[in-house]
Amino acid sequence: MVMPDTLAFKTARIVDIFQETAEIRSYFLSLEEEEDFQFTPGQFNMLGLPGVEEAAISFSSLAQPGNNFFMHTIACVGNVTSLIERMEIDGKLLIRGPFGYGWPTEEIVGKDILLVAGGVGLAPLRPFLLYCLEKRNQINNLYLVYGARTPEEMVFQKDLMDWQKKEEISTIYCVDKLPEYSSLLPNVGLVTHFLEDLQIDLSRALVCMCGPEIMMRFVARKLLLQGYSEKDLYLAMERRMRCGTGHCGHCQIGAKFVCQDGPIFQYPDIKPFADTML
Amino acid sequence: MDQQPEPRTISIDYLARVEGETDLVVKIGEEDLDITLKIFEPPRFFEGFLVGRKYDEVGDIGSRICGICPISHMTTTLQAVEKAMGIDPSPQTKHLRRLMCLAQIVASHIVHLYMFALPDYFGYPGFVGMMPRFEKEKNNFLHMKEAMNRVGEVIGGRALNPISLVVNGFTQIPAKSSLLSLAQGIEKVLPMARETAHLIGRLPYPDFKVDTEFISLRHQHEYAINEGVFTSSKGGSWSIDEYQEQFIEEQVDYAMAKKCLLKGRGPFMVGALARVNIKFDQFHEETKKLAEDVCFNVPDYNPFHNNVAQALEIYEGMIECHRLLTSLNPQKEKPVVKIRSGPGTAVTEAPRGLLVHGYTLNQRGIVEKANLVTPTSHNFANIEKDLKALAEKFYQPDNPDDLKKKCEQLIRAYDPCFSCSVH
Amino acid sequence: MPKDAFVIEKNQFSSWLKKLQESFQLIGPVEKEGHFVFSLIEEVNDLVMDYDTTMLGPRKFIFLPEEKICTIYQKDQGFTIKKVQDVPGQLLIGVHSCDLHAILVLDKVFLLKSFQDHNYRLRRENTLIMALNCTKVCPTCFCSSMGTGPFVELDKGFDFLLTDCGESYLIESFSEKAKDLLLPLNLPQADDSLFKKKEQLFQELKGRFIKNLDTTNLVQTLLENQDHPVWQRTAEERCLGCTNCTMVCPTCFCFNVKDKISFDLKECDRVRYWDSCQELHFAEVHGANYRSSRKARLRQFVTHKLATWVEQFGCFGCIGCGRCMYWCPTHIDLTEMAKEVQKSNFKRMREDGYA
Amino acid sequence: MNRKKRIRLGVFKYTCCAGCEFQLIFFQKKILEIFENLEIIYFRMGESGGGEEGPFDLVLIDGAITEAWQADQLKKVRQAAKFLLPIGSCAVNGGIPAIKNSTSELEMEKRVYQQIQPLHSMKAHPVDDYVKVDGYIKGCPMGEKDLVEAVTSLLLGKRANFINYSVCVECKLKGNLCLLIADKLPCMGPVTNAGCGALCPSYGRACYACWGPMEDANSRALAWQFEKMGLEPDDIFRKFTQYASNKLEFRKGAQLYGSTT
Ligand SMILES: Cc1cc2nc3c(=O)[nH]c(=O)nc-3n(C[C@H](O)[C@H](O)[C@H](O)COP(=O)(O)OP(=O)(O)OC[C@H]3O[C@@H](n4cnc5c(N)ncnc54)[C@H](O)[C@@H]3O)c2cc1C
Ligand code: SF4
Ligand code: SF4
Ligand code: SF4
Repeated sequence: MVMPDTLAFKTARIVDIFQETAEIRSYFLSLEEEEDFQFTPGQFNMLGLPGVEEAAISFSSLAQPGNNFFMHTIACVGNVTSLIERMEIDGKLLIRGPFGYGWPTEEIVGKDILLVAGGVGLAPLRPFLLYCLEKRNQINNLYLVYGARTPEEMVFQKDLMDWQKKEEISTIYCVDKLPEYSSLLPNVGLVTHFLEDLQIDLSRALVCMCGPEIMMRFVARKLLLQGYSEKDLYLAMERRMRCGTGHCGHCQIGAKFVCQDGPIFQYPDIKPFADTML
Repeated sequence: MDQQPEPRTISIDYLARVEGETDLVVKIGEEDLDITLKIFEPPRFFEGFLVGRKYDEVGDIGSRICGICPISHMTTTLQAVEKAMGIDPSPQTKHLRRLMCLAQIVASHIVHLYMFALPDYFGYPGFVGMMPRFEKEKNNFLHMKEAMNRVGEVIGGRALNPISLVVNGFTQIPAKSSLLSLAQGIEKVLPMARETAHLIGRLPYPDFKVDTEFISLRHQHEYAINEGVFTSSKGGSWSIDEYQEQFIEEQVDYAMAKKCLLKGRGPFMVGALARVNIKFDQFHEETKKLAEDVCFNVPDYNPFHNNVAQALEIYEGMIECHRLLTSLNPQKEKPVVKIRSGPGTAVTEAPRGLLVHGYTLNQRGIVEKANLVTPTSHNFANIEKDLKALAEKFYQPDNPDDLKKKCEQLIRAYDPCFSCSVH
Repeated sequence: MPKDAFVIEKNQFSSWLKKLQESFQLIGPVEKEGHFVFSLIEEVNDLVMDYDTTMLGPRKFIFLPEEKICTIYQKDQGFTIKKVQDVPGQLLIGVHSCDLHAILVLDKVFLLKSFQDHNYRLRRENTLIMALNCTKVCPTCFCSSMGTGPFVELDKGFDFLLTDCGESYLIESFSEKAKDLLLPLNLPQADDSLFKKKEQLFQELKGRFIKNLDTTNLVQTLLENQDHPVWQRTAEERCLGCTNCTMVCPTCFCFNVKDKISFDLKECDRVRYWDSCQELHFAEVHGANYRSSRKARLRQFVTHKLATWVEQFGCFGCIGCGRCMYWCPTHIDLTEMAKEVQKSNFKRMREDGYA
Repeated sequence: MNRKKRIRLGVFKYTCCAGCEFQLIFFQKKILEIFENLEIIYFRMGESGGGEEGPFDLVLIDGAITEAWQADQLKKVRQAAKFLLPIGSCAVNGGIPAIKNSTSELEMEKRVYQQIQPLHSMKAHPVDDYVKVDGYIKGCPMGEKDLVEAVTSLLLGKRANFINYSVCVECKLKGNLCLLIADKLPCMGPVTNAGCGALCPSYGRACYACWGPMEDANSRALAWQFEKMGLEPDDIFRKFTQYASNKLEFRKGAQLYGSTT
């Protein structure tokens, strides 16, 4: 078997840009050389520019057969991300990918699905949510619990509004601080407060979470106390990555390479190792 | 009615394009002139904190006295320590040190002439602004500098604050092949040194002469750098051990640097002009010829011509470095040190003139007393003396800026290093 | 008795190498200031075949300490990428059994998981390995405990195997390329007695190990004791965080990537260099550092080598060469740490009610 | 993208040998390319004129702070500067001028001057004791690799990633034999910030820490190791007070063997 090379660079062109929050923007990209670009929810790309190396960024859109469009939602925190923030439509990025194992799309049939996201952590979950909506008839209940510091810091506001209105999905949005008015009508409080009264059948639960590790820690502990089983919990881990292909070693958590064995993990797979906040 | 003329003051705050920090105040009264060079460079107390440090650190610390001539400081320091311990380093060590110090002198002169002095005569605030218009000068500057810096880099590890120089030798001896490639580098830039001498020789210096006593080291067989005896243009020569008896160091209340005078004689000048005046006969024939070409004759009493003397030393230094590089067959040597207590003083010719380091070590090799006198301390009194003569000669009440400019040029011609002087 | 086994006189061996020098870069152990280093061989006579160990293993010729991954040229229309293409053919001579195992471990890391590392593959494909059975045991090595030495007991993944038999070498070939290179020499076949001698040398050597490590249940024991006091104590009192242990370890594969861009911002060399989990910033991301304490970093090194590696690659990450403890400025010994954990397995003791 | 905007540069020298300013000027082959991108606003050793008011895109500070006027000016400059970087050990760590800090100031003054009335000297402090800084270009003189990183980062508009691991890393990448182990020399490499390319070890000499400590250096453990190797307490003390006696990382090593006041 010929294995893929680590240096398969592709060029992506920025087709459109949305300002999600003050520091987060979404980029619609299209591949220059490939007509058909497929990836699964939860996978990621290494985005790079000359001079600043690369950063791992998850897909925030769902792949569509036969086309080469995809979306990334990026918070400006460091070198790659701030250089991207200064780019305009038609700007070009170097990408490698897709990498990693995504969310458990095979597992959803007949399940009660709970999605828990914090801040920009909704970005990697969004394609999975869209996927669940596509397959809505195959699953039982579908919940989204999404927390951010303030309503202004919530990403995908248009989507959030749509989902809030939809029958197919129940949403709980919560913020630390509430200004006088927000069209999203969020609750005030931590996400963990809103996990109790959900109509979830523990025998067919599937929980997917993505956000700050400390948030995932509290969510996981709370759910375990409520009787969820460990293997029903899926978490998205974030680590420093230099290659994305399981070689540079930076993303190791114990025996796991986040880039190749993850970034989505089942809770018991990651639990035995130190050096996480879980 | 007669009006009493106001005393005029010319002052320069924080003189630019010299090494270190100084103000100049020239007060011109009816009868008399008052000149003060207010060296406000903050003291660093080297002589204070070297006490208690060990012999093997003194070279590294000493080199940090000056960012432009660290090799000279380092070598002087090491020689003083060796003197104190009764160590006589091998001929190879002396050979390599002479090479390093000469390269340092040439490099320092190049920086001074191109970066500090030239802009004055071409009417620019600095060399960076000048560079785009003076393609050739820029190239000469960069290439010569590079070739000389390489010597320090290859032999010493880095051009500034080298690391391979230690007491009684070098931690690593360069290979013959790298010495030869350094020599090739110098060959390439030698023509540029000639051009530099012609350029610097042609600058419009003020017509100005002052009676001056010049002092430099002189050695029987070679153009003295690290070894020799004090020699004065007004007669007399003293061994290095007589330094304390012949020279006095005084503190003044307006400057952080101390002033050094020759006992019973007063101010004197050290540096390139002093060396060239005293040791012109020891130049290589090519350099003597070059001097003739640029109409430079010894003895020369115009301090502005220190620039020309430096240009000649650049050429001379390159020829000598080339000779030193090609004539050495490097042998492996390990620097071995047997610690002994005692005092030791060393004097060398740094780019700007006589540099003195003296240490007293205890039986563990720890410094008990340190004394440093730098070239700018030696020149301090003479600069003020020359400034005074300059003001007397060129002061025009309706055009004080002319004098101000000339004063700046004169100070720069001395290539003073105020950081060193306040160590 | 394998059929591709021959006897070669040491003189003939040298002249053969000189011949090979025309088509390969030869790399082997030479003496340097009282120690041995793997280096490019210009003079075949410089080779020292009875060396003990080297500071850096032959890894540095396949996975270079610092190497360019690619050059990126930026133009208005996009990017052009130039990868590293040609590398010289090289022959690694005198590779001890442990170092051979180390290279095979690196093969697993760089070639046999889901992606093949471009640069590593290029170099590895152009490398022939001539292994050499050890003749001495160092005070710090424990390859016999890790199953990686002192003699090579593998039958693939390398090209030649030498055994020093005094005046001559027993030379065995394990690849087609090796066979082809040996063919023109017309060497005499090695006979049974030579193999008996080899076995005898092996047994003698095996008895001489000073250092050892019991690997039964080691993985589990270490994973259960990630909060064992030995990590904190050693990290505080002895570990300097200098990274020497991981820099000299022949199986460490971690690297960092750095862009070197020209001042006109048009041309960018992307280089990588050995990185280490002992380095403070290794596991740092925006807003967090997952191994900010020296204790966590030290534990990562030891548990990776002796435990988690097994899940990752199906073998230990430690091949028992002893380099890490020899070149550690404070001689921190991972086997001692492992033994301390084995001796006072707090997790077990707690479960059994003793702690 | 308008990348060719010239960077407004200010260079301020405080108590030091000015070596770092020379390093800037001598920046070898790169000097032209660099100065093409720079507009000098204040650089006394390079040009006359220029105001200290700025505004500056980049300010480089060399030298330690040893007099009150320097601290005052520094604070003003900080306000006028987008980025401010201390360059060289004196500005970063206190450097050589801070050797004096373990002795009383009065004692120091008396050792050097007969009349001490005109002196206004205080203990030597690094720049970041007075103002916030945006990174450090370490070295004595400052290192070229970090300087290149600083300049390209400014041109690209990114945060500079300065070298922040130990000298051992560079030493191993170069393949030098370790002097501490092979030659039993008391090398400071394991606790010293890299960037010099392991210069001293490459020339057969033990590192003497002229770049100052790396972040989180475990100086105490190295000091203990030196003691085991047979060094005298005062020798160990001096090792940790030569180039960065101000920095906590080194003080931890020094304090075990002497008073750092
Ligand atoms: C699988 C995966 C998916 C991800 N998906 C997304 C996503 O969809 N959207 C998103 O916005 N982010 C995502 N991230 C996070 C993103 O990869 C990081 O934020 C990344 O670091 C940004 O790269 P950068 O080059 O901009 O930042 P960097 O320049 O690498 O800086 C990031 C932080 O790292 C530290 N740092 C880096 N280098 C150094 C250094 N040399 N010295 C000191 N500190 C340093 C700093 O604290 C800095 O704040 C994802 C991460 C992973 C692993
Ligand atoms: S070599 Fe030793 S001191 Fe250095 S990081 Fe490794 S274990 Fe720690
Ligand atoms: S962990 Fe140490 S003993 Fe084991 S292979 Fe690495 S360097 Fe050798
Ligand atoms: S994580 Fe550490 S021990 Fe493991 S390979 Fe990387 S550097 Fe070596």
